[in-house]
Parts: sequence; C-alpha cells; structure tokens
Amino acid sequence: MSPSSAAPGVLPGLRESAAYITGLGKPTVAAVLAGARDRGRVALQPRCGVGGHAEMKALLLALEAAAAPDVLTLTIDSHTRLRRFDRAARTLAARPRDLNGYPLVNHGWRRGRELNEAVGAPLEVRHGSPDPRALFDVAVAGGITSFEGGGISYNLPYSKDVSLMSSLAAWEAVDRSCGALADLGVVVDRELFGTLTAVLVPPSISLAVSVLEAVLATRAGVKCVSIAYPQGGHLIQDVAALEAIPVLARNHLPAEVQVHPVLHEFMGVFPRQRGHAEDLILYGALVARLGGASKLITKTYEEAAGIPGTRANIDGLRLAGRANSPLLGGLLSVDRDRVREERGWILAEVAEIVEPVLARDRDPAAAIVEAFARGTLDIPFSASRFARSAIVPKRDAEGAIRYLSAGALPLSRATLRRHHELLYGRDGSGTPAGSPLADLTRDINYFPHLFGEEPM
Amino acid sequence: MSPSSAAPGVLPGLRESAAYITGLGKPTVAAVLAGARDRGRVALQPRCGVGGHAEMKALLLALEAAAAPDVLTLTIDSHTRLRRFDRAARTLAARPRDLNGYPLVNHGWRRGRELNEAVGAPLEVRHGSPDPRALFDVAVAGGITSFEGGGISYNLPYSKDVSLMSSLAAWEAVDRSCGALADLGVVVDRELFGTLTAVLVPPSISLAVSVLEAVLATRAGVKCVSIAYPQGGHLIQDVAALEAIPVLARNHLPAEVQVHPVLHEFMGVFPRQRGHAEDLILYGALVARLGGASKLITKTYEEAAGIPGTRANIDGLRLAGRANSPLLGGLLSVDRDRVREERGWILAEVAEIVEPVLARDRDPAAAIVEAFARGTLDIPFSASRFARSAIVPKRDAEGAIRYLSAGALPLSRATLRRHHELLYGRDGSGTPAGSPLADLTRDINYFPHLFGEEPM
Amino acid sequence: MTQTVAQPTGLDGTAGRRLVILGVAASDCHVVANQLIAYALRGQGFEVVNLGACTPVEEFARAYRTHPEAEAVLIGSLNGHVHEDLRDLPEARRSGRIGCPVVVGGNLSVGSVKDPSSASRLYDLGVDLIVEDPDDLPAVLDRLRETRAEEARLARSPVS
Amino acid sequence: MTQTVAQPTGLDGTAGRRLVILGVAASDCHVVANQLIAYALRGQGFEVVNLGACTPVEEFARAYRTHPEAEAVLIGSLNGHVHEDLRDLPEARRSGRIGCPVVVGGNLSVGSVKDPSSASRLYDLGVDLIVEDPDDLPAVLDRLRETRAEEARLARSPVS
Ligand code: B12
Ligand code: B12
Repeated sequence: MSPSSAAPGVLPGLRESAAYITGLGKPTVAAVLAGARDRGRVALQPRCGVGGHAEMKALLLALEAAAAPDVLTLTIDSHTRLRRFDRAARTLAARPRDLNGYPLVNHGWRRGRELNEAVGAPLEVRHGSPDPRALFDVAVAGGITSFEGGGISYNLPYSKDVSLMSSLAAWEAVDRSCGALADLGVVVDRELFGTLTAVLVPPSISLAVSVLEAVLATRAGVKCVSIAYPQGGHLIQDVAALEAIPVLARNHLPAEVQVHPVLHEFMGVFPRQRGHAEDLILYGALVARLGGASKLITKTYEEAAGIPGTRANIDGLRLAGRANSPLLGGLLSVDRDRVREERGWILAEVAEIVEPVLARDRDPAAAIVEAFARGTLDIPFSASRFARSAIVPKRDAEGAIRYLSAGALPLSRATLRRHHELLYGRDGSGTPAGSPLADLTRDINYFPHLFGEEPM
Repeated sequence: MSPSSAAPGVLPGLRESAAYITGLGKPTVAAVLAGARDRGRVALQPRCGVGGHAEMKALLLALEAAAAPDVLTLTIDSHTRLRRFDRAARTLAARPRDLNGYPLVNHGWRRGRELNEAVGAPLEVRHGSPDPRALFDVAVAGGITSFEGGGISYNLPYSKDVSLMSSLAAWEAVDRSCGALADLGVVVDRELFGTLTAVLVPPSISLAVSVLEAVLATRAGVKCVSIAYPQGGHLIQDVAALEAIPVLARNHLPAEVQVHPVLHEFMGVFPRQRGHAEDLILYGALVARLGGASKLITKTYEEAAGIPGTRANIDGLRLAGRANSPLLGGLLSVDRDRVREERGWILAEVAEIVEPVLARDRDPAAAIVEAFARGTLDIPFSASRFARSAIVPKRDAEGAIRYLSAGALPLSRATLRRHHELLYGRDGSGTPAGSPLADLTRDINYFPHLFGEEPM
Repeated sequence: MTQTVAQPTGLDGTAGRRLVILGVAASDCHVVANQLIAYALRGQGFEVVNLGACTPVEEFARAYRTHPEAEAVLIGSLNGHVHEDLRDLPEARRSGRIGCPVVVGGNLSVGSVKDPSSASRLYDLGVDLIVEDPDDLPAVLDRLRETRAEEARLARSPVS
Repeated sequence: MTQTVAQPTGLDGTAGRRLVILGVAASDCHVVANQLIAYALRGQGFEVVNLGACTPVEEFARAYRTHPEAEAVLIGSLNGHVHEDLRDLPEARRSGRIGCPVVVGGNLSVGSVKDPSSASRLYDLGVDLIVEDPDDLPAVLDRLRETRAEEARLARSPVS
C-alpha cells in the first residue's frame, strides 16, 4: 500500500496540528476519559456519520444539543475505510445520502476543523481501515484527538486480502505519530477495536488481540489506550471481561500509559422491536457501569434496520445515560464471587494466548503474523484470508460465549476442559440437539430469540 | 352535597352499563392487573387528560400507538373534581386548553364510550373528588372499569371544607355501586390514593389510610382494590412499603378480594432537568419491579414544568417500561434483610394507627371521622380543615421519610423512639443544624437538591 | 424556595402590625407552598390570614372586609386554572370589595410549555403583581406599601 | 435465518454438479451471513465458490470465467453501499463477463428507513433477483435453472 494520492489538500505538519489542538479550547478525548474515570462516571459516545458535510455538522450539533455525549464521533464511510477514495468522491458528489459514513479524507482536514469547532465535545474517528495513514493524517490535522483501530482489529474483520504484515506496519506508523504528538504535548487516545467481528467473539480472543495491539501501540509511543470490549450478553462474563482490562494493563503495559476499559453495547444481531432494543441498550449501559468502564459506545433502537436517524441516536444516548444515575447505587449489583472466578479464567486464557507471542526474544509484529498464519492466534468469522477462523464459538446454557472448538489456539487442557464442561455439562448430558448450523444461527440471533422475535 | 344538577344527559342504568362493558370486547382493568401479576410484569399507566374531546381522543390514541400502556387514563380537570361543572363548561367552551384535565361529566357518557372504543387498553378515571358520585355514574356508563380515590384520600388532599362524614358517605355510594356491578359480572378496580398530599408522606400514613379505605370499600362490595403507594425516594423504605401491602391485605381484607400493590412514581417536587427527571423515572420503575407492584403510574420529564405534552408522556412510559426488561434479573437486587426489618416496622406502625379505628364494636366511618378530628389519624400538609396536619415529616440521613413529630398519632413508644433515633442518631449527635423551615424545604426539594439543581 | 434570614420589616422606622391575606385559588388544592409561605411570612413578622386551598375570590373579599388593613392579598395557583379561578376578581376590585393590591404566584398556565399571554391576562383581571419566588415577598410587600404611602401623600397634597 | 432440511436438489431428475459463486460486495466486510449461506448451500448439495468479503464486480467476473457453469452469482451487501459497489455490473453483464443470473440479498440501502427506489436501481444495474431470506435460495436457484433451461429449449426449437 502506498500513501494516498487521493487525499486532497496540503496537510499541516504535526507541530502545527498539535498547536491547533492545544489552542482549540476543549479537552482531548484522553482528558475526558480520565475525568470520567475519576468521577466514577461512564462517558458516553454515539456512533454517527453521514456523507454530506453540512449534514454531518447538523448531526453533531443535534446530538450535542439533545444528548450532550462526552465524546462525539466521525464514523467514516466504507469506501474511505478501504481507501477507495474515488468511490467515496463519486457517491459524495452524486448521492451523499448513499454513504454510510463521513468521507473525511475527501472532505479534507479544514472541514474536520470546522466540525471540531462546532461542538464542545472532542471527536473520535471510528472507521475500520487496515491502512489508515491518510485518514489519520487528515484526522489529526482536523484536531481530532482519538482514533480507533489497530493493525489486527481493523484488518481481519474489515478486509479480505490486506496482509497482517502491511496493516501492522501502517498502524505502527500511526502509533509513532501519536508518540510524536505526545512529545508535542497532545495525547491522542487510541481505542483498540476488541469488538473484532462482533458476533460471538469469546472474551479472551477480544482481550488477547487488544493486549497485543496495546503492546505494539505503547512501544510505538502511544500514551492513552482505550481497550474496547464488546458486550456479549452474559452479565458475569461481560463484567469479568471489563474488570480484566486493568489487570491486563498492569501486566503488559508501561505504568505511565493511561488505559481505559470501554464497553461497546451489544455489537451482534440486535432485536428489531424498539422495546426489546431499548431493554438491550439499558442493559449494556448498566453492564458498563458495573464493570467499571470509562466509556460506553451506544447503540440505538434502529440498529437492526440500518444506520440510525438523529432522533434514535439521541434516544439511545439518553437511555444509556441513565446508567450514570446516582439513584441506582442500592439496587444494582452483580455476583462478585462469580465475576472473580470468571475473570480468573479469562485472564488465564488471555495469558495462554498472548504469552507465546510476546515471548521475550521475538519481534511481536512478526510473531503476530506468524501466529495468525498458524492459527495460534485466530478470530471467528474473519473477513480476511489472513486469519483461519477455525474457532467455533458457542453460547452455554446461561448465554455466555464459550469455545465449541478453539481451533489451534494454545489453550491449556484445563481451559479446554472447562469450556467443554460448560457447554456439555460435566457428564456430557447437555449435548445440544440441533444441527451445528441451527445451533450457531440461534446463538447469533440470541437476543431476537430471547425476546421471542420471529426469525428474520 | 346534593346530586349534580349539571351532569347532562340521561344515564343508562347499571345493568345496561354492565352489559355494555361485557360486550366491549376488551379486558377490564382488574383483568389486566391480574394478568400482569401472574406474569410477573409491572403494568404501566400514564396520567393523561386534556379539555377538548377530540384532543383527548388523539392523546389516548397517540399514547397507545407509541407506548402501548396496559391501562389508559382519563385525568379529570380540577373544576369537575370540585363539582364546579359550570366553570368546567365555561372553560371548555371558551378555551379548552385552559383545562388541566378532561371534564368527563360535561362531555357526557356517550363520549366516554367513544374514547373507550377508540383504544385497546381499558380506562381508569383519575381525579380527586371528595364527592365523585356524578363523575362515577358517567364513568361507569362510559364503560370505564377503574375508578381512583376514596373518602379520605380524595378529600383531605383535594378540598378545604368538605366534611369527612359527607365524603365517606359519597364514596360509600360509589363502592356500593361497584358491589352491584360485581353482582352483574363486572369487577370495577378501585384504586385507593395512598399518595395523599404527595409530599413527605410517611409510609405508615399512606398505608393506614389505604387500609381503612379498603376495609370500607370491600365491606360495601368492592371486589378489586389497588393500593397505591407513592414512591418516597428511599429504596429500602419504598420496597418495604410495597411489600407490606399484600400482608395488610391478608390481615384486613376478605380473601376473595383481589388486592394489587401499585406504585406512583415520585409524586413530590420533581427535578427540572430532563436527565435528572429521567433518572428518577427509571428509579421509580425499578422500585416498582423490586417491590412487586402490579402497576406503576408513570411521570414525565416535564413534571416540574407543567402538564406534560404527548411526547414527554410517551417517553416517560417507554423509559419506565424498561423495568420489565427480562435482561435485568441478574443485576437488580435490594438488601432483603433491611427490607424485612423496615417492613416489620411499617406493619407495626400501620397496626398502631388503624387498629384503634377498626376496633370491633365501632362503625369504621364514624371512627375515622372522630380520629381525624382528634388527630389520632392525620396527614401532613392537609388541604382540608378536617385533618389537623400536626404530623411533621422529616428525611433521615439516608433520605427515608420519618416522623419528626407524630402529632397525636397513637404510635407506640418503641416506634417513636426509633424515628427519633433515625433522625438524630442514638446519641442525638445527628441533630440537624438548619432552621425547621430550611430543613423542611430541603426535604421537600430532596431530588432537585440531590441532583444539584439550583433552588427554584 | 430558599430561606432568607428573617428580618423585622419596618417602613420608615415605623414598626407596627403588618397583615396579609393568603390563599390558593378556587379550584386548586395545592397547599404545600401556601403553608410554607405562611410560615415564612410569620417568621418575618407578618400577620398572615391564611385561607388555604380552594379559595374563591368571594372568600378573599370576605377576608378583606374583616381585615381592611391588609397590605395585600396573596394568591397562589399551581394547577393552571388561575384565569378561570380569578374570573370574579375584576368585579371585586371595581366594587372595592378587595381594596388592596393583589399578588399572584405559582404555575400560571396549563401545560409544560408556559403560555406567554398568561401574565397579561392576569393583569387584565386586576392582578397588580406576579411574583415568582416567595422569598421576594417581604421586599415586594415593602415596595407596595411604599408606593401606596406615596400615592396617599400625593393625593393629600394639592401640589400640581 | 432458519434452517430448512437439506434436500439434494435435482432438476428434471438430473442430479449433476451445481455450482454457485458467492461473495459480498466490494466495500463491504460483513461476512457472517456470507459464511452461513455458504455452509447451508453446501449442506444442500451445492458447490459454492465463496469469494467472501469485499469482492469487486471484477472479481466476480474472474470467478465466472473460471466457472462458466455457475448457475448464479449471489452477492450479499449489508453496509448500504450496494449500488456504488455494483456500479461495474452493467458493463460485466453486457460484455458477457458475467453470463449467469445475478442474485442480491442483504440490507440494500443506507439508513433505518429503507430507500424504496433501491430495488429498481438494482434491477437497472442488471441484478436479476433480490432475495431476502437465504433459506429461499435453493428454491430460487431451482427456479432460475428451470427458466434458463426453458429459454434454451425455446431458443433451440424454431417454433415461434
Ligand atoms: C405535590 C403535588 C400535588 C399534590 C398536592 C397536595 C396538596 N394538597 O398540596 C397532589 C398529588 C394532591 C396534587 C394534585 C394535583 N396536581 Co399537582 N403537583 C404536585 C407537585 C408534584 C409538587 C407541588 C409542590 O408541592 N411543590 C412544592 C412547593 C413548595 O412548591 P410549588 O407548589 O411548586 O410552588 C413554588 C412556586 O410555584 C411558588 N409559589 C407557589 N404558590 C405561590 C404563591 C405566591 C403568592 C407566590 C409569590 C409564589 C408561589 O413558590 C413555590 C416555591 O418555589 C407538582 C409538580 C412539581 N413541582 O414537581 C404538581 C403540579 C403542580 N400539579 C399539577 C396538577 C395539574 C395537579 C392536579 C390538577 C391533577 C392533574 N390534573 O394532573 C391535582 C390538583 C387538583 C386540584 N383541585 O387542583 C400540575 C400543574 C400543571 C400545570 N400548571 O400545567 C403540576 C405541575 C404537575 C404536572 N406536571 O402536571 N399535586
Ligand atoms: C456484526 C456487524 C458488523 C461486524 C461485521 C463483522 C464481519 N466481518 O462480518 C462489524 C462490527 C465489523 C461491522 C462493521 C460495519 N458495519 Co455492521 N453490523 C453488524 C450487525 C450488528 C450484524 C450483522 C450480522 O452479522 N448479522 C447476522 C447475519 C447472519 O445476518 P445479516 O448479515 O443481517 O444478513 C441477513 C440478511 O440481510 C440476509 N442476507 C445477508 N446477506 C445475504 C446475501 C444473499 C445472497 C441473500 C439472499 C441474503 C442475504 O440474510 C441474513 C439472515 O437473515 C448489523 C446490525 C444488526 N443486524 O443487528 C450491523 C450493520 C449491518 N452494519 C452496518 C454498518 C454500516 C457497518 C459499517 C459500515 C460501519 C458503519 N458505518 O456503521 C462497518 C462495515 C465496514 C465495511 N467496510 O463495510 C449497518 C448497515 C447500515 C445500513 N445498511 O443502513 C448495520 C445494519 C448496523 C447499523 N444499524 O448501522 N458490522
């Protein structure tokens, strides 16, 4: 991959951008997250991106006016994600509403600044680009202080044939720029997309990938890392996974780096009926609070249908905001013993997965590439040829996500035995009756099914 | 008080009304409540009432379409409540929007039926009439199967100089009609307004008044009683009060009568900011679930400002509806030991208050009149001259509502000592510092204050 | 409502007895503010004839007949019905049956979006002042008394 | 997606090998449905050349060149970009580089309120069929094959 030729306009240098950001007169995302953590609040952030510039500005203004999220988003369109800037340009010119996000590279950094200056909340760019260098440069020039993704998490779920080697190299460049910006006094938050393919992702896979990306990022100079975990739907498991994040940070990352647990409200197949979707939105938000997340990325009751309208987005934020209610202290709780046990297992699994890759004498990027090739690192439902997707996840009787097959992951016998027992019972009596495809489909449609919605 | 001369139109007889209701093809409120209780759901109901008939119909249709409450309401305007039918007629003719509710008597029973037939949910009339006979007759003729109030609870908070004797007599007539309707196969739900004056009402006052009204109602033939308790704001106290209701029903009411605990979302001074109000709305709804309420009457984020618009009412219902989420089982809980202890105290207080009145050889209505005259029954902030309002309520350090002074209530020494200790600490160290007026005002403004809202 | 420290309020050094008539409008039973206002004004040295909830204009007029020295009639209304409830006020003012200033406070229209014409409609009915915060009442009453004293002086002196 | 019991699907009693080309549109990485559909069709006896995520029209055309016996090209699109992603389809159809029916399924416009013109725009681009439920695919493929066989027969017989 070569640097973009399509990115229009001459970009200001890092130093100029850093000065611009410092002078912007609003907090960085990192500062907002630190503030939320200190006050015991969950910061809220919507996804939002539309094609047209005026429409994007109006959307941000409307969201801020009605729901005052702590962080605002520019969600980037799919063409831009894949560096198909000419396609983005064509749709933008012909039918901007046909874009599923804001083509920031095409709009250019001046418009990024305009958006930034229009609202009080700092902005994050959320995308899904295996090679985000052009996008990152425009984002930083636009004064944006948080950038989502990583060389694994924005490759394997988001593209088919970009090699891990090249995506890791591209992201290393981004992370080095973050380091340089930190030296200039601007800490860019780097949110790692532990959500991956979003569907039935076992917590230890999500966290292992994030740990590896965090190690790479902090070695490259990143000073603020948000580790995003996707709500799976099982209370104990989700709280345990969130709580594992600070422990993993202590074990693997330099002490001076800020690390924030982030929850993505359920990222798999959403129920279609509004009330059901709202139940799930509130549930996710409460899980974020119980798990000690610094930030929550919200969903909307239109999730199953398509990119949400402004109203639905506002309503989703407002509903999720209830998780910060001071009135719920006495009535929210979770079985802490079970959380502790589950967290212990999650941490053990993550260690089993990442430790071989992080072995002292190896280049971690090369080790990652090799591990994915051999399947000792893997993700389910990979879009990319560079992961095997030999993992088969399955929900246990309580709905927690387990490994039906762990592929070639280097999990211990004890770990594998536990997953087997949780799925089949100690005596194998819980063996599921349906066909593998039917079982998997039901697990994917877990929430619509739980709410008794008709299958699609 | 004489029967209304202003109630227009000739009313159908009870038998005709009963036949109409049976043929309406929708469940009665009593059936809806029984269904909710059986399914472990909290049924939801908004308050709603506007002056114009077309507007009222549109409001009901909009609420049903967007939020599908289990029960719908006709909230009656203040003139009608006080039998000032001519005033209601004049405002209705000149400026219907100046009415704070639906003047059902003026509109007449045929329009009541029209409203009833327009929506799928059964209707309740919510008002505040010391003498509701004319209103009740029109309501029943309109096919309405739930009627709120009682001879105490719709007198003392709602009028200044209607004697308790006459209001109890008027309500006895209503309750006897309910008995007659039950004989004709139509069970009318009678919701007792334990909310009273809504501001700092000690639970044992609310429940004692409801027990007395329930005893009178069931003796007169009522077969379904909803005992409404107003959320006070303290989790343990509110859950305990709701849980006390079935116990009180067992102790005081015939076994064949259906008794439903109902929670009124916080009825005192509401916070003004939307997010704060929404926190309180959700909190109330969760308390209803935890306390096992069959029904919840919802509030809106416009409560502090004025009668809510349709949108706010819908949003309030939707938010409260989350309390029925199947996803919250694992994370909602309340300290059951503390609830049990608090419930024990509440039950003891209620017994101390009601037992002298219900002593075997007395006419309960006469005993009630006499007790209020002597102050052995009493409510805070009475609008009526027929209660002394010598009770001074106060919130303890946790926010629970206690008796600073119990006036002439026949509470035991143990009860009074407990309240004193809860307010002042065992050693008196917790003595509040402010002036009585400042303290009281702060307690009244508890929620705006808790949320850090500027005093009005 | 926040508390201000109670101050004995005297005008021009004259301390004397100061009386107000207080009540809630005819169709309205909201008495919490009413009771707090009565308590506060008494604490500030006023004599308060509190007619409480559900007080028709006629009842205010009767109270004024008994207490013609009243500095003001203070009427609260929360339920949105203030205009209909004060429908008989113009007549009571015209006939002198309420001969002192009338002050109104509370929630002065139906609905969460307040009616901007509410105030002018009240002034048209003969209301002298609309006061939002009860804490302002002592100062308001001082001002009203001052104005009336001034008017009386002007009426007495033949200048101009 | 619910499962139907896998049935060996043969037309006119002829059992033979049945092949489809499957993939997700060019800008789109959603592969869960894609992988489930491939699995299900294979279970139902189809040979599936699954090109997976992010497949440009050109790549479908190349697959068709390798597999001219393909009964259909099945394209999924979830991200709303189907029209731009199939922009090169008319040319590929015209030139015969995709010579079999093209079936599209998924979420076919951007936004929660679906664009009613989406389907006609797709037909204009040379899409033959839009299918909602993947479970319908075997029946749809049977029908398409029947129609093509019929057309071939008609083309061969000189009866006009
Ligand atoms: C408690 C309450 C009740 C209690 C009252 C008990 C009692 N006897 O006092 C009960 C439950 C019985 C009740 C009944 C009704 N209520 Co109510 N009630 C409230 C509530 C929750 C609090 C009022 C209160 O006590 N506040 C505390 C006191 C200290 O403050 P305040 O009354 O708000 O007054 C402040 C100012 O207005 C001002 N002020 C008040 N009076 C005066 C007088 C003067 C002279 C001055 C200068 C200032 C002043 O000073 C106070 C302090 O800042 C309010 C909503 C809220 N605020 O959260 C609704 C509210 C006032 N009620 C309302 C209504 C409509 C009713 C009903 C008519 C029922 C209905 N249709 O919904 C009935 C009344 C029937 C009747 N005949 O009038 C509406 C008024 C709507 C509007 N104007 O658009 C409100 C706003 C609720 C709502 N959003 O619908 N209510
Ligand atoms: C999981 C998921 C992801 C995962 C995908 C992982 C992966 N590699 O597969 C991740 C998180 C990476 C992701 C990313 C994005 N996503 Co996404 N995602 C979803 C989600 C939650 C579930 C999709 C899914 O897997 N469903 C399960 C499978 C089995 O069903 P399905 O895909 O819905 O398909 C059904 C039908 O459409 C049909 N079908 C599908 N394909 C085909 C093909 C044929 C031939 C036929 C006949 C039928 C058919 O059959 C299926 C069963 O009924 C949906 C929302 C939802 N449904 O809840 C959003 C959703 C599809 N995503 C959406 C978007 C926009 C994106 C992004 C572009 C980000 C953005 N701008 O918001 C990026 C993709 C970037 C890119 N390059 O395209 C939107 C699409 C919006 C629209 N059309 O208006 C949705 C609806 C979410 C939303 N409301 O915004 N997503």
